[in-house]
Amino acid sequence: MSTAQTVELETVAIRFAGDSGDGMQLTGTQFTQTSALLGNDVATFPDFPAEIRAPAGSLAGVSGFQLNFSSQQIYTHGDAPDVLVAMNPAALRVNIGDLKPDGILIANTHAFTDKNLERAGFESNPLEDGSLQMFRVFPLDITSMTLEAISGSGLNQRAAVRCKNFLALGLVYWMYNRPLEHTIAWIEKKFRAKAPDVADANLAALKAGYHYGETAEIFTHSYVVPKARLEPGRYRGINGNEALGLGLLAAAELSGLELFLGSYPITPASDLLHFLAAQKHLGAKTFQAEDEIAAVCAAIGAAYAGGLAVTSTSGPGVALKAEAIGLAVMTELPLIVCDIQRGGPSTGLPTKTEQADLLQVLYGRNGECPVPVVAAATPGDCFFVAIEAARIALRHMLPVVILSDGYLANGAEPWKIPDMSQIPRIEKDFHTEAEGFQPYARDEDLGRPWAVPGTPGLEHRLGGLEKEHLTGNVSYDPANHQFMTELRAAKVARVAQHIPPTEVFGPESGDVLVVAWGGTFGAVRSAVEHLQGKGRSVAHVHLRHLNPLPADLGDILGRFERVMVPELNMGQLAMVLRARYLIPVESVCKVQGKPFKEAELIRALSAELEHAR
Amino acid sequence: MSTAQTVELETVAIRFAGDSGDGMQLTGTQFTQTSALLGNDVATFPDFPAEIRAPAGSLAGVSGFQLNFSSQQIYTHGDAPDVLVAMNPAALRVNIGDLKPDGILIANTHAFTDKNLERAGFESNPLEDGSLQMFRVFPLDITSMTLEAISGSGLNQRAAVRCKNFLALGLVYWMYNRPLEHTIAWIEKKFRAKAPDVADANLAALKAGYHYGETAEIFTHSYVVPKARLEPGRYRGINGNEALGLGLLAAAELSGLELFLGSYPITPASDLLHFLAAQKHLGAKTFQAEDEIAAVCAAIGAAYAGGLAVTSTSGPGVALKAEAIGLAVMTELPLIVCDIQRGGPSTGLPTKTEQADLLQVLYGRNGECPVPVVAAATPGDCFFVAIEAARIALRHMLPVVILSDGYLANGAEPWKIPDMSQIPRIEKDFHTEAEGFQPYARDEDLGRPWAVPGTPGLEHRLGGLEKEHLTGNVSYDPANHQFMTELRAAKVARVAQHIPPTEVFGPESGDVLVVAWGGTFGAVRSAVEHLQGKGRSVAHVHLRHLNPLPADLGDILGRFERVMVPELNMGQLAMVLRARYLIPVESVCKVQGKPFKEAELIRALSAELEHAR
Amino acid sequence: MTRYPNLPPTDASALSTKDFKTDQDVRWCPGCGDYSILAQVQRTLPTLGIPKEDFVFISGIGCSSRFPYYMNTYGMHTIHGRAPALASGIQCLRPNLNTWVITGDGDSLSIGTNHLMHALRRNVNLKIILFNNRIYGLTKGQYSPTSEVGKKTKSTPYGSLDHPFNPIAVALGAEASFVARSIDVDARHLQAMIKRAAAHEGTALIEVFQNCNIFNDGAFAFISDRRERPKTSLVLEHGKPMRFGPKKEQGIAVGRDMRPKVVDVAEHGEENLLVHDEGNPTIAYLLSQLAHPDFPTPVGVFRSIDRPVYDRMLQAQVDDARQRKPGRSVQDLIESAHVWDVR
Amino acid sequence: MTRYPNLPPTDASALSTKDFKTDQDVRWCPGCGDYSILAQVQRTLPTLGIPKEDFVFISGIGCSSRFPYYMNTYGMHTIHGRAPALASGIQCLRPNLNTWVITGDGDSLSIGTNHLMHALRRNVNLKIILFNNRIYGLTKGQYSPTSEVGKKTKSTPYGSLDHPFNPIAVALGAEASFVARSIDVDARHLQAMIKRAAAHEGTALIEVFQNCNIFNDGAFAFISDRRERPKTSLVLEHGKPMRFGPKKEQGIAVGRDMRPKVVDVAEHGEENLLVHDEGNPTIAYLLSQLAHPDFPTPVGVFRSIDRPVYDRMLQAQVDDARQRKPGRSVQDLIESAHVWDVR
Ligand SMILES: Cc1ncc(C[n+]2csc(CCOP(=O)(O)OP(=O)(O)O)c2C)c(N)n1
Ligand SMILES: Cc1ncc(C[n+]2csc(CCOP(=O)(O)OP(=O)(O)O)c2C)c(N)n1
Ligand code: SF4
Ligand code: SF4
Ligand SMILES: [Mg+2]
Ligand SMILES: [Mg+2]
Repeated sequence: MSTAQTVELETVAIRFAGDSGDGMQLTGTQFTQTSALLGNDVATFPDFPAEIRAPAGSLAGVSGFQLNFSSQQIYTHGDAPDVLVAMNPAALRVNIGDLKPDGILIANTHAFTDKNLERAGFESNPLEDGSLQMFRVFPLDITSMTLEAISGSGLNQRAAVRCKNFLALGLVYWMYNRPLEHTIAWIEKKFRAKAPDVADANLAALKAGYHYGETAEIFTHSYVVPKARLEPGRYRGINGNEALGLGLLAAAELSGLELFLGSYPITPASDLLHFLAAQKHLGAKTFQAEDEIAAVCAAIGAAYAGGLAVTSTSGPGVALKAEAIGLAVMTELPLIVCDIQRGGPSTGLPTKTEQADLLQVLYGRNGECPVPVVAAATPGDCFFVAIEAARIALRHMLPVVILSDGYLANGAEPWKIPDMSQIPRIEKDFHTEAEGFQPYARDEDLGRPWAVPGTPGLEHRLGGLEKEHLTGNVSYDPANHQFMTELRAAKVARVAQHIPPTEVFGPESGDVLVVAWGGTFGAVRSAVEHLQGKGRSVAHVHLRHLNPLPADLGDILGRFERVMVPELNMGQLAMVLRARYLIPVESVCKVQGKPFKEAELIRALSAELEHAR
Repeated sequence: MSTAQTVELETVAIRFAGDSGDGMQLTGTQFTQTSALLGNDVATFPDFPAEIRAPAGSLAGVSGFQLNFSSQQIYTHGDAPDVLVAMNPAALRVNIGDLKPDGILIANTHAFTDKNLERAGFESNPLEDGSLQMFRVFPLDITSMTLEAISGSGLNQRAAVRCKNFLALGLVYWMYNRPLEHTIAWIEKKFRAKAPDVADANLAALKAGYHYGETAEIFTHSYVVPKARLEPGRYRGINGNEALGLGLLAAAELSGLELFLGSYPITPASDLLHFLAAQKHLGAKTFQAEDEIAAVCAAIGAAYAGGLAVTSTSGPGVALKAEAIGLAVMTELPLIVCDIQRGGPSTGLPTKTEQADLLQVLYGRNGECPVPVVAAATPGDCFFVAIEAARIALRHMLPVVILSDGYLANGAEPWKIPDMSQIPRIEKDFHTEAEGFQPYARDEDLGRPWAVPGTPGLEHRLGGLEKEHLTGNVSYDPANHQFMTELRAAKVARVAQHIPPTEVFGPESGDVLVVAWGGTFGAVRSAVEHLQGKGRSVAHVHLRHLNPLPADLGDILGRFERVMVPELNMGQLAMVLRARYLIPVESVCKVQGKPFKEAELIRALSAELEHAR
Repeated sequence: MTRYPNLPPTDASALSTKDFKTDQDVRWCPGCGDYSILAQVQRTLPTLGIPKEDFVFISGIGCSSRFPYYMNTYGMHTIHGRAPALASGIQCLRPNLNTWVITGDGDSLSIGTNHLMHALRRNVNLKIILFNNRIYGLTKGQYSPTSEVGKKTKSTPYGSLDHPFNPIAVALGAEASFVARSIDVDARHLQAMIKRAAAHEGTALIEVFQNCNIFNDGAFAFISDRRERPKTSLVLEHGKPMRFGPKKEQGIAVGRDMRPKVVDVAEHGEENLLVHDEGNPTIAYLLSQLAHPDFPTPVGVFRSIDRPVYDRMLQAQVDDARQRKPGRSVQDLIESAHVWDVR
Repeated sequence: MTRYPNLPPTDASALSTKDFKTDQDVRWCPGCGDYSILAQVQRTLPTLGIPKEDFVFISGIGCSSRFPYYMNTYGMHTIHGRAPALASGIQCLRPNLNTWVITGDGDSLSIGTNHLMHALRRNVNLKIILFNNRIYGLTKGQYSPTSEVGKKTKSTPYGSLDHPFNPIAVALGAEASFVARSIDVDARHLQAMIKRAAAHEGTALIEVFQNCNIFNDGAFAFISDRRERPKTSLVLEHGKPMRFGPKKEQGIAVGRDMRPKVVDVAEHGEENLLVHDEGNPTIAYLLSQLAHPDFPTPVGVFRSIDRPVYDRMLQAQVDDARQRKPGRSVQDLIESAHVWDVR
């Protein structure tokens, strides 16, 4: 039995890092699931390399997965890891800067060859040259330990070496007193039937890692992180793209419509296409178009034909779809446009996250062409935002943009499973009455009738030229153009009537209000909670609706001395708020392809609180 | 000899209106040129039908041409015409609403057949039912008069009828005491060689019209409009698209670069392509691409290769070019994007004018992707704006957007011919020095070296992925991304250092400042002058630079009690100013596919001046 | 809420030409070839036995693309070049509809080539009528991708330089399942082609030579002139030897060098002529290369083959998947992941 | 300011493979077919007698499109699908440059088909290498427009439905002047094709079968395997009868029905085989339809003809116009309108 002392911790962040081929995403996911099962709150952040397979050992090929688990409610994957597992020198080099001072570094010495050190740009071996002395370093030959543990498994050398991530996982499981059951079950399910030798080898490696921790006496402490007080219920893990896909399917079910997705692959939106392409048994039709323009046009066609029409992409694709979105605005057809933002401009940083498409989706079309915009706050929230977007699109008959981002799309969190029967249905009937039919008549939400092909007697023509009020005929009449332009704006504004009162997290008035949107939710909420805990007068409003803004927002802003807007862009929401409310707004901007750290925000907020004095 | 009395007038507006085939554009142009030659200041507004050839006599087929001529400096084509020439009932119906009370209506009775009246939606003949009594109506059978005048010309009936516009022109020439020489010379030049019979017939019609006025005694007055005190010099007429084309050619000459235009036809931008396509003898290369995306991409290629690269389009085309403009931002290549705005959204009102692309060109791209934006104020100003855009693009190495609009593009004005030798050259050397070459090094304007293919030793690769500072290599480094994002913003901001002090027309401080941009210049300036003439405290700033804004603008705004921004959109510049300066800005918005009328602005401004009290 | 308004279909047998006319003024130039094409479509649709409400006409932008406004069916005048993509979405969602695409040579072969080609290769059940007038009409006379080399237009005052697209060859490049050509003024032939296209399962493309009398008058005079036509056109008939001329006295033969030549039938022997085979891709391509003045210009069906239809297959995948996992709900899918309970 | 930096050209004869390598790490997956294509290009360029500074490599987006980073020439990694358009701009401005386009099957045949086709019809002087791996590599494994029907990929878990594009047929649809095919691992053949393309005046397209060992491993195993190749490939040689097989014992013949068939040479007689003619469009299209397993898959030059070159003609128009109106300035043009004086 281990002689290590057991210490209780509240929150721990671990980062697994290695070559793309080292299985770090898998390792992190296993640790995450085990911790969630134990009742911790968990948040994760996978960080893929931009290349498919960069050369082994290269800096470009480093793949990382960070997870944060806690006995408290947590909102982010953690700023700086407490533990870094580095499978090679490149992984060490890329990640060591983030490790907490005095943090634990577990390094696979086997990979610290001269060649790998050189590839990673080290002049000497950092494990030996004393450069890591602010950390608790545990150099272990994980590769050799693995080979030894599974010798006789019958696997060839290459396959055997690939088990080393399970050895590392086993070791970290021991360190944090996690049970092996979940991972054992996973290995059994995944490999037993297809490759029993692989199953055995992985199990052996996993257990060897665990036992090594227990017996080797090199770790003086092990840790426990008690379960969190999560809301009771049934949970699953979910990432943003899955949640978005499920939300779209849910909206189709709630509205009784067929789901149609027109899409063209692009990072980080492709997984939504992949997910929905696999749900044909739920009636989802997916269409991988020849490009983004065809994708959105096919979706508009499906909307005309009576489907719940969706198109998904990232920033460059949104740019290409702009003209066609204008057509949907003019023809007043319900359409959902999902923009999973990535680092820009141009091709930019395709695998990294950013929030710099807000102004593009608000204003990036010719002419006066407003559309509602909603943004998801967390991975699981994507589900609800999808339903909300569908509700708006169908209620008011117009295209709606959903903003997500690379961080949400790939980040996972435990998600309390919603009960579909509790979610209000989405009501939008097809128009069938030929008597008095006018394609551009209005209901109370300024929506127009949805008369789909195949309906006898409702034959009518739509198009991109300005439409005459009521008849929908082409009209060059000046007054009609003014009227219809204002009407299209009014439709969007009308959405605000259905937005629930804005939730202010913290005091209803005070020194500083932080207004944020999208995937920064976790970091902002943590920072605000932290400062509230220190008695500071700070509150947080997280906007789901970016257009129109909630009707009560102006009032709320007015109740605080200062307003701070943190964004992963150069101040886009800030600009919208300044223009709308004429209040000085302090921007906190970051464009590094990475989410905010809690500490960065605490620093910025503290400064702002100083000013508010 | 005529017994009509001669009355002196300061300013007169005449509108010629008829079927698309009636030659109204030609008629208007002739009157314009004759008036300009006489020394009047002139401004014009052609209003084409959306269809190529709508059915004869239909409302959709009405073509109009309004010109305003004056002994004073004028800025617009005039709000309401003093004279309307209506060649058929449809032309009457479409235009009569604009005619000044007590204005002169000349109607071609020959075309007021039952069928034409019905086509135009008249239940009875307005020339007879008393509905036009607030006007001075002159019903004339212009067609028959023409046929009579040229009988024996040998022309067939159809060709003969087509001469009727010259008869109308001759009559109006007489009314305003204009000489026939210019038009006679034009007819001679145009038809004598190719079709002498047509030349003779047109001359006969023209003179018949003139003599009819002189002898028929139905007009009790004729009018003179003395010459204006225009700045002395040599003049020509020019419309916005011609001026833009000439400006681009001038920029090429001033910079010593080859001009390359990649374009795809679209109303109202096509004429720029047509114009430059005809200037091959000046070295201009034009490329009619397969679509707008190919057009801008070809231009980016030409920029890389060392050309003065231009792409031209209207709003829907700008939407399509957005992604590629981002590439030019990332690769930092000089590119000029001309957006000749039209009525939107979507296909909208393609032949009408609007200013609703400002936010699109500012923000309509993925990621943080700023570009400088300049706008022309008058048709002739397009020339200077083109040179300014080229200067900015080459100095800072980035794409620049030029905003024009349908009103400027087709509107003509007398233009004092500039002296090319007085315009400063545009200096941007190709980089040739291999020693120490870094593709992303910076000069004082934050421009990078322009090293074009074919230069020995400077081989380098560009691309849309984030670039490393100095080397230009691909970089996923977070800090570099932040740095480069800020640098690209700083480049655009740097343009402001070269913007001359903003001209304030009127008092340096006071009650109301009108801030406007683009093609509304004439109407705004007239309205402001009018109110200044009445002693009101109002000034006008017309912005050429929309991004970055002039450095002194904030100060100027601060010196006025109120700021009013008239725009042919729903308040786009207003939103930018509000966000930037946090001042309440009063928008005057019009989206009717038409320019502002002076009277509309005077009304709005007067109300604003009331508030300023 | 009904899934679709499943109302009983109207009576298709009672339809006549006028049922397909709208109250909108037709706004093409007097004399434009578009009128005839509109008339032939309006005459043909009532003969197809399809209820009026199932027709959808989708167009891009151009003179020709105003077509849907004049058809009293469902329809949309979309954006430049994208009609095949938008129509694909309609047809994929609801394969029971009868979707037609109306497009011009600029719309479909300049900005829209990509969408046209992908619709053709996928074989979505669309009937595409391409109005080829070899000019941009709506934007007032620039050369188009089908304009001949050296053409002087507003945008090419020095003469155009681009080798033109051959719409038939382009379609064969996409291995289209149905490709035909007709002429605006040949009402009978055009109606026959429209019927053939309507009967085809999958994407059917008809190129129609269309006169733009304003900007490119007479571009097809060599073949649209009734007197010239027998000499200048080769009417394709499946299974028949290729003959043409006022008395069918001439024919097309192919030598060992695989090059076509014009021969005298009497001399050469009818049995030695090339026999048209709508199923043979090589013949179709060879025919696409025949053109006035060296050869008669073929009209008729170049190629017609059976290929699985995209929208039908997509529907089948969905139906099949549903049958395999019947009664599944979104709730089931949500819970199909690894779940755990927090108490 | 010089118009262009007219510096003396560097010595083309002194170039070697290593001159074309950059200091950037090559970031394709180990084993990717792209490595070989890169190597063959780097080996071939020094043999062309062209100064290094005149080469420009333009790519779109995709794994293959990272190519320019590894070429020590001028180059640009542009945006998805648009490389032919951007390259056309370069070449039109400066026809003396030597511009290559590197593209993938998704880049050039999905989002970029339109630009590819228009470059081909215009015959801009571009050399296009299309890396066909029948998959989207960079975005991690969705099916592409050249993927076979029924392919299960991330985006088609139920199997893809679309009839694939045949890149050779697509190019022939555009009536391209030069169309060839080669195989990533056949270094010698690929080099020969690169040389032929480089020597061609106008747009030259080479389709290269390229293995993506991560997402579509073995897609071309039938022909890339050295032992299989003699049986499964038909090496095209201009003017030669079409023979293949380990001992060239089989051949391709065409019947009167214009359908190709595989024949035994001994039996059928070599003189009755189809003779390859790079100038014959019908033969090229017929060859495009031959494919494994029913036929040997042709490699080599399908078509090569002389057609006027767009960028040269454009330059000639400019030179000509300049010569006709020598010495004109912008001032002249401004004043060439109707002018008047105000005093
Ligand atoms: C995005 C976009 N680009 C350009 C245009 C302008 N435009 C409208 S129709 C057209 C070409 C029309 O030619 P064609 O398709 O041959 O139709 P036709 O008018 O000859 O029937 C163009 C360039 C547009 N409406 N939208
Ligand atoms: C506008 C845009 N849409 C989508 C993408 C995403 N994307 C990048 S490469 C690619 C396809 C790559 O496939 P292919 O051209 O065959 O190249 P390969 O990676 O197989 O070499 C896609 C869809 C993008 N970068 N830009
Ligand atoms: S411009 Fe030509 S194509 Fe267009 S409507 Fe007129 S005649 Fe027809
Ligand atoms: S994913 Fe495929 S195509 Fe891309 S680099 Fe890897 S092996 Fe090559
Ligand atoms: Mg056309
Ligand atoms: Mg590929």
